[in-house]
Amino acid sequence: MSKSQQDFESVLSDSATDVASFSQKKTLLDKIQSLLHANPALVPLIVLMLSLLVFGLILGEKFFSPFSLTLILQQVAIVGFVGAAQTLIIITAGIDLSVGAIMVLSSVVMGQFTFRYGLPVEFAILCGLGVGAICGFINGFLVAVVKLPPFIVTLGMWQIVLASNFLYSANETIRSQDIAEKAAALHFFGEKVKIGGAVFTYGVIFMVVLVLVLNYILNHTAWGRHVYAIGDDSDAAELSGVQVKKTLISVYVIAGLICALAGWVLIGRIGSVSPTAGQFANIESITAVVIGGISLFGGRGSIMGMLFGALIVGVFSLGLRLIGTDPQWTYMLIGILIISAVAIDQWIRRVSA
Amino acid sequence: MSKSQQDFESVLSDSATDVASFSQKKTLLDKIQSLLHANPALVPLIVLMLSLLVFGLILGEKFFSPFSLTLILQQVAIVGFVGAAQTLIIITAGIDLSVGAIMVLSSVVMGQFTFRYGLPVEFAILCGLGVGAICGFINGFLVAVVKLPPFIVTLGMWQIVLASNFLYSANETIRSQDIAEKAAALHFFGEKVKIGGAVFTYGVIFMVVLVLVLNYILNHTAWGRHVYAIGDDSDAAELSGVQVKKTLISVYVIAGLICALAGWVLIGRIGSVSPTAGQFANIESITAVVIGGISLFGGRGSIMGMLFGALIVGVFSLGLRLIGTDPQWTYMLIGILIISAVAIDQWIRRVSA
Amino acid sequence: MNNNIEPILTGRGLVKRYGRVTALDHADFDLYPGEILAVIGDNGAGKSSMIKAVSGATIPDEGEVMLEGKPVHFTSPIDAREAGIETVYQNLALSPALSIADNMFMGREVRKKGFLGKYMRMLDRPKMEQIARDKLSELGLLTIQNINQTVETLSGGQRQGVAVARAAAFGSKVIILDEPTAALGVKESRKVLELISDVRSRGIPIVLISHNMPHVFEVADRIHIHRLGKRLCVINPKDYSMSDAVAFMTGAKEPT
Amino acid sequence: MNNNIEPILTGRGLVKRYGRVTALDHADFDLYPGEILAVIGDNGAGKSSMIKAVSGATIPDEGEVMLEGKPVHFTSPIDAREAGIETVYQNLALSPALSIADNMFMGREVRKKGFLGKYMRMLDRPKMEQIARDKLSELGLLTIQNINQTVETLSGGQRQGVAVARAAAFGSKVIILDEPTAALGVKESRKVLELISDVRSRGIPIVLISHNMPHVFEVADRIHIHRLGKRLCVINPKDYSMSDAVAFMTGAKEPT
Amino acid sequence: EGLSACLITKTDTNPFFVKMKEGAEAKAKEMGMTLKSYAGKIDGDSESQVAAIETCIADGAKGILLTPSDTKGIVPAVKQARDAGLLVIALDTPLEPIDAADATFATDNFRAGELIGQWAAATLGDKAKDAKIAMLDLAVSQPSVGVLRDQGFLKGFGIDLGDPNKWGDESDKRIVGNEVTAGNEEGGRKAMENLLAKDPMINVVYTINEPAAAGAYEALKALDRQDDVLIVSVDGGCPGIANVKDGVIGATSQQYPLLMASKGIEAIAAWAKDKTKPKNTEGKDFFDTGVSLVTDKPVAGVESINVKEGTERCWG
Ligand SMILES: Nc1ncnc2c1ncn2[C@@H]1O[C@H](COP(=O)(O)OP(=O)(O)OP(=O)(O)O)[C@@H](O)[C@H]1O
Ligand SMILES: Nc1ncnc2c1ncn2[C@@H]1O[C@H](COP(=O)(O)OP(=O)(O)OP(=O)(O)O)[C@@H](O)[C@H]1O
Ligand SMILES: O[C@@H]1[C@H](O)[C@H](O)CO[C@H]1O
Ligand SMILES: [Mg+2]
Ligand SMILES: [Mg+2]
Repeated sequence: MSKSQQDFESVLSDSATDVASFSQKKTLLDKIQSLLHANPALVPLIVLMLSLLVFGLILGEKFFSPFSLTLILQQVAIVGFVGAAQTLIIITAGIDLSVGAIMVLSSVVMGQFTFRYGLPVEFAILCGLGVGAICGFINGFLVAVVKLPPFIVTLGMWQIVLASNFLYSANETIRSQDIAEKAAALHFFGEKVKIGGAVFTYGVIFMVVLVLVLNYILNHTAWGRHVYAIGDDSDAAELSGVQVKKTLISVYVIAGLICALAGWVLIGRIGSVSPTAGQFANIESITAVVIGGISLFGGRGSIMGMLFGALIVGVFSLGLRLIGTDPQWTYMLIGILIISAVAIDQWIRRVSA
Repeated sequence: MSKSQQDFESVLSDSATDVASFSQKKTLLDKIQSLLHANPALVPLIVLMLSLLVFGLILGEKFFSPFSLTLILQQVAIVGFVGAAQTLIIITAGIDLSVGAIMVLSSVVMGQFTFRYGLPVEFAILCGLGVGAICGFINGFLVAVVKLPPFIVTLGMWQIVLASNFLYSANETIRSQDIAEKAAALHFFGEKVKIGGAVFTYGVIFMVVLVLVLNYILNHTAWGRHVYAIGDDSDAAELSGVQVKKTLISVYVIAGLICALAGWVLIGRIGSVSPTAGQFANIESITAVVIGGISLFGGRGSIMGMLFGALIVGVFSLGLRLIGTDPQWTYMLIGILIISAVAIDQWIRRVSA
Repeated sequence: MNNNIEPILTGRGLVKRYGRVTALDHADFDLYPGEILAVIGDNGAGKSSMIKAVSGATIPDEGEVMLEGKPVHFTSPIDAREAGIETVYQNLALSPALSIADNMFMGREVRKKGFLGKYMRMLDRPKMEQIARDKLSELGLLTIQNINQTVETLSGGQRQGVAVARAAAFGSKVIILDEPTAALGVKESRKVLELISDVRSRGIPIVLISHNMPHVFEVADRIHIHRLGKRLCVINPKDYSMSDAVAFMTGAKEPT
Repeated sequence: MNNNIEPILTGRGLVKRYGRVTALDHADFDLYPGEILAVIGDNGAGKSSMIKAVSGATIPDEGEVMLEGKPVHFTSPIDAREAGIETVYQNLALSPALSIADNMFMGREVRKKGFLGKYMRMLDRPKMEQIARDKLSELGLLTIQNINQTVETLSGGQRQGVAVARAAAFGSKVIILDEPTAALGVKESRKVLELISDVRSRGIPIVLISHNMPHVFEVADRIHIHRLGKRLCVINPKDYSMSDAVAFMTGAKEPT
Repeated sequence: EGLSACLITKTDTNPFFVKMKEGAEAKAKEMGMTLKSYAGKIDGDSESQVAAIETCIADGAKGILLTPSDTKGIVPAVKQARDAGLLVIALDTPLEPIDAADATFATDNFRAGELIGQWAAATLGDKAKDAKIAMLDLAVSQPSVGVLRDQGFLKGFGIDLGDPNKWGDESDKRIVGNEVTAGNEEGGRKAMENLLAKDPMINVVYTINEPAAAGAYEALKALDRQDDVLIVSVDGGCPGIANVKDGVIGATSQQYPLLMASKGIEAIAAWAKDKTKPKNTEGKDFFDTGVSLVTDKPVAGVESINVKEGTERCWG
């Protein structure tokens, strides 16, 4: 069907096919930069290793013992769970301020359904997980369908869920002894596996497994790629065939479910069911995500980075505590760490792969 | 210079000049929608009036007294100040989590410089204001020059400033009576003007004046338009001739300064200098901004809206307390209010002016 | 062309309002099998809005869309894609941080065979990359070094190429291109026009929106002229000159 | 033209690297007084990068920019504007939520006379609106009902018009237009070309980047051909055909 | 000789805990022990306290002094420490159950409340029967210290308690309402304002501690009501005693955190030496570090010390 093309185009058949030149000189720094660019979880991993090393040198055996090292894992387990939920949301370019509240409400539901209504503990746990999923669904619905900004939706839900939690629980703590006696399943994630001095709780093991599974899902399934695509540019994703609403809602529901799981793990960790727990879970999870090199603008970063980020904070916290510094110094250091983490990240981004 | 234009263009001289038609039918709802669109502070104002009315009807004189109504103003004064700072930042599409920390550190500096070092109180106040401005400058520098996301910069600064505050103050409170005796200037904003039962503190008056002045600046000066332009699209603003870096830094410095002023007002309000005050100022100010209809994406909204937003929260808090409900219901209601506010805002936006 | 055969894609009485703007004002639309239909019109005439309405990207306020004579109600671009309609939107719709291969297969990923694919839902990366590479080199439009490069590292022209290649690769019934050459250079535009002819020679009808009259008159079988939110007329490029077309679309002349 | 007189704007040995891409590879550039200089080249050739380097929007890694023979070091578009260089960037650079008037005067707002303006720094809204209205109607490009309309409510063509009008209104020494007609319809493109001729007749030189060869050959006095990050050659449109130009810019032929 | 101990407080920002820490540090130094201190981020932050207990175990400390934020919730962590051979002593705030710790060194908080209640009732005399009382409590979660002081005050004032394990369920018309303060000035002022809006004629104010009392005073001052309202409080910190002197607070129950801390350090040293555990006060299930009512307006039938004496014994 070749009708007359404009005559000046006739020469095109001879046109060159080379592309814009690339400058070849690459300094060592350039190489490092592009290596880090290709592996977003590498920086937090390196920082983690370095901080382990430094505290190991300062504190010796006290820190570098199986007990202490696995203690860090235990102390980080909850943040790891909530951080996994937070990571999913942040990859979609959202943010979830309600994670901690959902976690606590779910744990309270698990406890109160067992103790207040005398329901079988397994059923109560299911209800708790259900509550987490429902909270996640409400968040997801408001974000994906009503199209409200995630920050505001979850700011509102944070207050609503937390208030519900206090109203429903009547601020009552369920004591550990009672749980151990009548609803041991609630303590499931607190069970320990000891290997020498190392102590692994089921919660820790499960947290690591969860992160690995999510890492697989995010990188090797269509759903995972869609989550990244939505965070990258949700209009583009929609037009190129991603079911944005469905996927977004599923992300929030899964995040809610993970938070509810975290609530169960929380009971295992602190022993009792306490409606005042988890007040800092949102800030701590965001901190882990940020230090882990995941972009708050969405679409970029690895969930492994979040885990390393959480561990970095755990290492610093335990290390500084063992040294005996004023806890305020720890907070200050974490603040500096947060800012440095993004500054480094920004520098790495400046490379064009 | 008319060389040959392509011949098919010769007909253009006869082309029609009418533009795409506008459908003329406008329902009442449409009209309301566009009215609200043109006046972003109108919705919070209406909500404020309605809530005053409702609580007035329920509680009668107890609520509708000069005393109670001016009490709301007093309770809202600090949030109003910090919210003004927050508004400036949010209009540039930023967010500031460190406002409360800056406020408290500034108030501690004002107090400790007077009492620990025996400096003249006026000088100590200047130092406090300076500290606020410096914190703002650091935020602004990191955001504008190093180009880090405001959320993360201020998340880090929040921790750093708060830790500095506790370390520096050694957690010491300075008593109201000592201040009254030796450094009355610190109480300046606590002075009151009584008109009948109505009690206006200088802090309240100054807060209202500050908001009005900022409203003027934002709407009627070049700097103000630039602040909006940056929030709207900072690359576009840069290319069309706005000094983005300078303006952004100035916004953060001014915000820091306003927070420091808030620290001074805080001393007037609680009487003493306490390093533990203001813990929720960041969330409360963001809440006021959001309920006030200011877009978290930047570039849209009126600072008057923030004031109405703060007052709405104040009215609900006092009203519900007077009714005697559990304080948790207040939190829940505020959560619902936050989500509704943006939902309404979203609806209004849907109109094309 | 062929007025005696059934149109493959039809729009009737399409209306779309944005606030107080009526972007589509009872617009009609017909695409016949095997043809290249050009859509021309002033800026803001409603061309993109019409395309979005027939491809599920927006839901029209009124009116009906029919595919092969049967009414369809697309509620998302996915519905339209599943029905065999591929669209390259004016704003491209690629995800910058994802790779070329990821982008090409977005929403229709290929899973591994067997257990891994079925139960672990694992993507078959090598296969998708292979197909993407084939499609792109078939197209000849690109000298892309690495199929795993992220789209953000491509030039505007290269991105346009990826988008067109994606549509060409997967469109089974209809391909719609909204100003595919607007940002392209002479050489790159030519590649796209060649691609359009290629696709049509495979028997797939194409809708081409363009402001470039020589291009339109070169490739189109029929020209749909859009004005003030509706179809003003459809002309055969053999019967009318470019001047006529421009005169109709700008309102300088009334079609008879 | 006039090779014996001094160029008004000059670039020498401009280099700009983005990560591993070299967008500008020792590029040169000359604009003479009163002329329309067209810049053409493939997608990704580095045209926009060059324009950004001479207008302060990016700072080149190497090389020198001279205005009226004197070296200048623009560190922001503001510097260039103050020196009299106005640029319409490929991505427009308008703030969607602000009004047309606000946008036109962005960064050069007019203040009220007297106390209000001097001490209260109050903007003179009525005056700015008046000027904006005049400029736009002078341009004849727009049928805008309300100068206080926000830019986001305008069609793509109207926005383009606002951007061009802003440059035309304020450019005192040089006006640079990066693909001003890429998204425009036939009618709208024509208006922009007329505007370009108008401006030149006021004696102000213009740089026009475009992929539209007929447009380029219609209005340009000289054509700068950019290829692989540098200036390949400059041709006089009277001496060469469009085919020649296209052949040079795509590498099909070497300039002699 | 290398003995180490831990002090874990609710926060490190409340002067009460700051002084407690200083006291413990001084005592530890005197006895040649090392002391590491930890705290929650805010009152109610139990997770930080759990992490701190774990750190102490990892650190090989001999014992832990703990002011628990969540008195029931932290019990499993305490058990873990005790199982690891550490002596755990609750300071200031008893655990629930109280024997979850090896010992408790605390003020008798109920008694502390009772003293100020009795003083307020006696000071008002006949007017006590139509008093209007504002109750400024600690937190909605009703931690044990807060409940004990609140209920002690009401008992001392002669008001029927309802359930003595929680506040807010009383039906006596004299109580205008309960508001929470978070134990700081800001909360104290707002809580007082809210109650004043409810009933401007309030004339007795119970406060959980002295910072809350200082905030309440500011609210009253704003109405020029500061001179005809009785404020009572608990703590006996130096700023609080100064406030008694200045007439801000009518009477306060002084507690002795430094004593709690130093006794605690001594107990850990003893435990490290030969596994002896501290003994409780006769007739109580904890070691009572004592409480004295401080006021310059003593009333008959309620034992008190004057401000001068109170200042000598104040803690910060
Ligand atoms: N999402 C939207 N919100 C508001 N108005 C819109 C939206 N999309 C389109 N419009 C308006 O609808 C009208 C038709 O726009 P449309 O994009 O369909 O025109 P077009 O013919 O494709 O123009 P162009 O040639 O410039 O692409 C315009 O006035 C435009 O401003
Ligand atoms: N900000 C940037 N970051 C990374 N690479 C860039 C950036 N800007 C331009 N480039 C790269 O520099 C090269 C030249 O781009 P430029 O935009 O100057 O080309 P152009 O000639 O204007 O092309 P077009 O005709 O498509 O507008 C391209 O390879 C482009 O990808
Ligand atoms: O006993 C202490 C102090 O009274 C402090 O002021 C608040 O917390 C309580 O636990
Ligand atoms: Mg269009
Ligand atoms: Mg370009």
